[in-house]
Amino acid sequence: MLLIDTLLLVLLLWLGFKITFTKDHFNAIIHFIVFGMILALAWVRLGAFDLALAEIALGAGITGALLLDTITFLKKIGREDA
Amino acid sequence: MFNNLIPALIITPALFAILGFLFSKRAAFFGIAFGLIFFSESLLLLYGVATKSPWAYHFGGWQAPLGIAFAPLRFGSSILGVSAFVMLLTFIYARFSLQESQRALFYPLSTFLALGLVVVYLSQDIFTIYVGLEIIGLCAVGLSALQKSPKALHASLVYLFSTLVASGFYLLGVVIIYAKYGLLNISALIPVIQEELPTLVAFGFMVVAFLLKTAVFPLSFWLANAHANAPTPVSALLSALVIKATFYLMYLFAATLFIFEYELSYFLAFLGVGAIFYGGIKAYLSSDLKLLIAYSTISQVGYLLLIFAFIDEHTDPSMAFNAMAFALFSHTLAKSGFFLAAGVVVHIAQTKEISALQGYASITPVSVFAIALSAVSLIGLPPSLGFVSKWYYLQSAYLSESWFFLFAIIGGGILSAAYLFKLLILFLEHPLEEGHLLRREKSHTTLEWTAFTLSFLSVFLAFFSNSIIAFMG
Amino acid sequence: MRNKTFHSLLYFLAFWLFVGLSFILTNINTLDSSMHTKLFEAMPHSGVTHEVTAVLLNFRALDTLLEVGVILLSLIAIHALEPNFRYTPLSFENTITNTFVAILFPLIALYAFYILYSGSYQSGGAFSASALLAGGIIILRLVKPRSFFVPKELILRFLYVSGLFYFVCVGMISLFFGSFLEYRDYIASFYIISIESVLMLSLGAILSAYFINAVQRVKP
Amino acid sequence: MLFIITGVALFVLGLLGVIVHKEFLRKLISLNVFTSGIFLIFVSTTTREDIADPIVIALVLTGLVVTLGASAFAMMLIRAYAKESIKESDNV
Repeated sequence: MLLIDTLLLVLLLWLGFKITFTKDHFNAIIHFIVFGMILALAWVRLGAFDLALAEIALGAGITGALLLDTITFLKKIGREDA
Repeated sequence: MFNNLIPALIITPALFAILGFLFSKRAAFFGIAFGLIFFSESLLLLYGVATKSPWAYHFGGWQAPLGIAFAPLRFGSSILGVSAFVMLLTFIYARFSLQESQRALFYPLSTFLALGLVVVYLSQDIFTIYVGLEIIGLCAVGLSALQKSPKALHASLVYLFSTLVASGFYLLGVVIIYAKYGLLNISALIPVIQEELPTLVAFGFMVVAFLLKTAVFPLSFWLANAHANAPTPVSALLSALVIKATFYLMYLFAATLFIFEYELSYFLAFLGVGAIFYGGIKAYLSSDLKLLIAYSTISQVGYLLLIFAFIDEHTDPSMAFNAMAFALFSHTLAKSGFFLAAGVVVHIAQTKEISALQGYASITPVSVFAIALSAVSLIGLPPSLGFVSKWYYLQSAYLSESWFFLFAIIGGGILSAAYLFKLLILFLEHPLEEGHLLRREKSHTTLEWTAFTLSFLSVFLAFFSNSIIAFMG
Repeated sequence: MRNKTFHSLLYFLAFWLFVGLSFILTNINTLDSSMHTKLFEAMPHSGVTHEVTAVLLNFRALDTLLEVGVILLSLIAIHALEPNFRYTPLSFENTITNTFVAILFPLIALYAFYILYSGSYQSGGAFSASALLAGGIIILRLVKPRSFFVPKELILRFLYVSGLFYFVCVGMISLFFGSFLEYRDYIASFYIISIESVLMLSLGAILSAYFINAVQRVKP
Repeated sequence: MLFIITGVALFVLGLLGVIVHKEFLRKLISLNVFTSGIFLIFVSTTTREDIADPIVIALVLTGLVVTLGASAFAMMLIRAYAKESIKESDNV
């Protein structure tokens, strides 16, 4: 169990680093979506199944879709730096 | 009967926001109707607070540690009453000053703002306060984004991120307190809370959150642009009501929950002094009328924070409390009146440049008179609410022999006199000719008189200062 | 250059914030939570058997009401931005995805209802269900953007506000019998299920409107 | 305990991201990491014997939904800002 926890948390931290320090915006968004899913697994490990469901659906799903749509829009009008 | 006032104060904003959003063509009607009902409800609440012994309302009938309790305190409900009054007048003003498309969303958003204010001023539950803060923050940013220039939108984005980070800090404070004590209710926390490292860290995070949201000097970078670029009634709401809510929370937590460290409280007071001078100098240097008013807000927030210099047991705390309360009321009324009157001048002149506003006293005498009355209260000349506040501050500074703060208060007054008189002299000299009168519209009379009412009250209420002090206990 | 020193100072501060905060938080010794014991005492009167749902919709229902308010409020604030950003939206339209969605969407909707009703005895509830529903609508919108059916603006607005409106109405009805949002035992499970159903529909509409409004906005 | 440290790390990383990045979209993503860190701290500091506190779960659920509303609004504000600044640079 400790092994799974450690793996999960190291993965979370690595994703957090990637999200913060990567140069490419699109890359950051993809990492953020994966981050949401791994976080949902962490909620499962903590026994918070409601949160896992909500995190997958709201955090990764809707926020991720909105972020992708926003970056598409910004790329289309050429204002990625906004 | 008074017991059901608290759910009524929640129901009314929620219902009217829904109505205003649904029937957007009649948004102004629902907004003004809401303003009237809300104001009368908050007056009833004030009456109830004054006549009844303190009571708590338990939502869902679940007692405090588990359920959510609201308790009207004297100070909180009186700020709520003043806020409701300012809101009513601003709603009337907005009916005549905003375009129809802006009105359709101004009223639902500011009605939600009223909901957030009710939660913050009455709630006893620190997590509910978090949700209330989020409501207030989102409403404020949404309102300031009603003006769609790149500058205004950029300012609202900076504002949004500041307020969201501040909410996160506040939430972290709540998290640490819950992890330590397993409680969320303020009155349940008071007996168990102890001076320990985690608690102090939690308080630190909360204080930073409040400082950021109240725009106290080093963290006030977001305020000036956001307030100056918003539509006029929005600026009035933002600077009169929104920042007061978080200041009230800071005072409430300091007075009830926080275990007080004198060093920390002096630190806050020094920040206040910094704010007074930074805001004053920036206001003096700015060439944009609305920016000047916004910087003057930063400066006036400093006076609110001065209370933390006099909160220890060496001085009479009630005197400093009166000073702070009057500073708050005077700023709420004077600043909203100032913004609304300046809005009329800017609308007629079609420019915000101060140098272009020479001689406008002959065209909008009532607005300029309103600005002058506001200036009297902001500088602290007698007889005005601002004077009462400064008088109490000076007394407590003198009695506790803290000469630094004494000079800071006097110097701040001189500084605000400098920039406000500069403005007033400009308005009064070289009267413009009659030709400019053509730009006046019929609706401007209503606008002017709503602004005048607010500014006038900020001076006139000083004659009732004794009864206000008696009410606050 | 100044920027660089600022950044290194920032990283330095962040590191010590991390160290200090983790030290404090890992050494926290909790007092017994009286909220926790009160919760289990009150559970039999809550009308549901799942504790989280009981807290959300009965013990601390006001928080949930305000939170629904926040969701509606952010939709209104989005309207204030006049979001008709006209551009070719993301779409993945082809025969395979079309067929896939024709099967998938009813399943998603069905699953959302299952999640909703299972919320009273296990994990689940209105928020997850509404997010699922909204996800379904968003997928539908991504795959079939042209055949996408949008009702009239006024009807949509009724749908958006229905969640908060119903919640407030329940509160007002309960005022006649006790406090705001007071319901116990038998009647509670009825109220909770009905509030959750209305919330699911209206929140689902709002969440998908976040996505769809940005692309196509129907004039009233 | 490991979860707490991860939560704090995410909190600090997100805060750094919000301050360092100039682009508002990146600020927003970092803000979401920041709040996720706070929620992770919230749940993990109150978990006893592998059972999470139901009150905390309810509160965090509320927080999640509030954050979603705020970030949806933030994204639309970013789009509006990008659109308006393009318009202005076209006019100049």
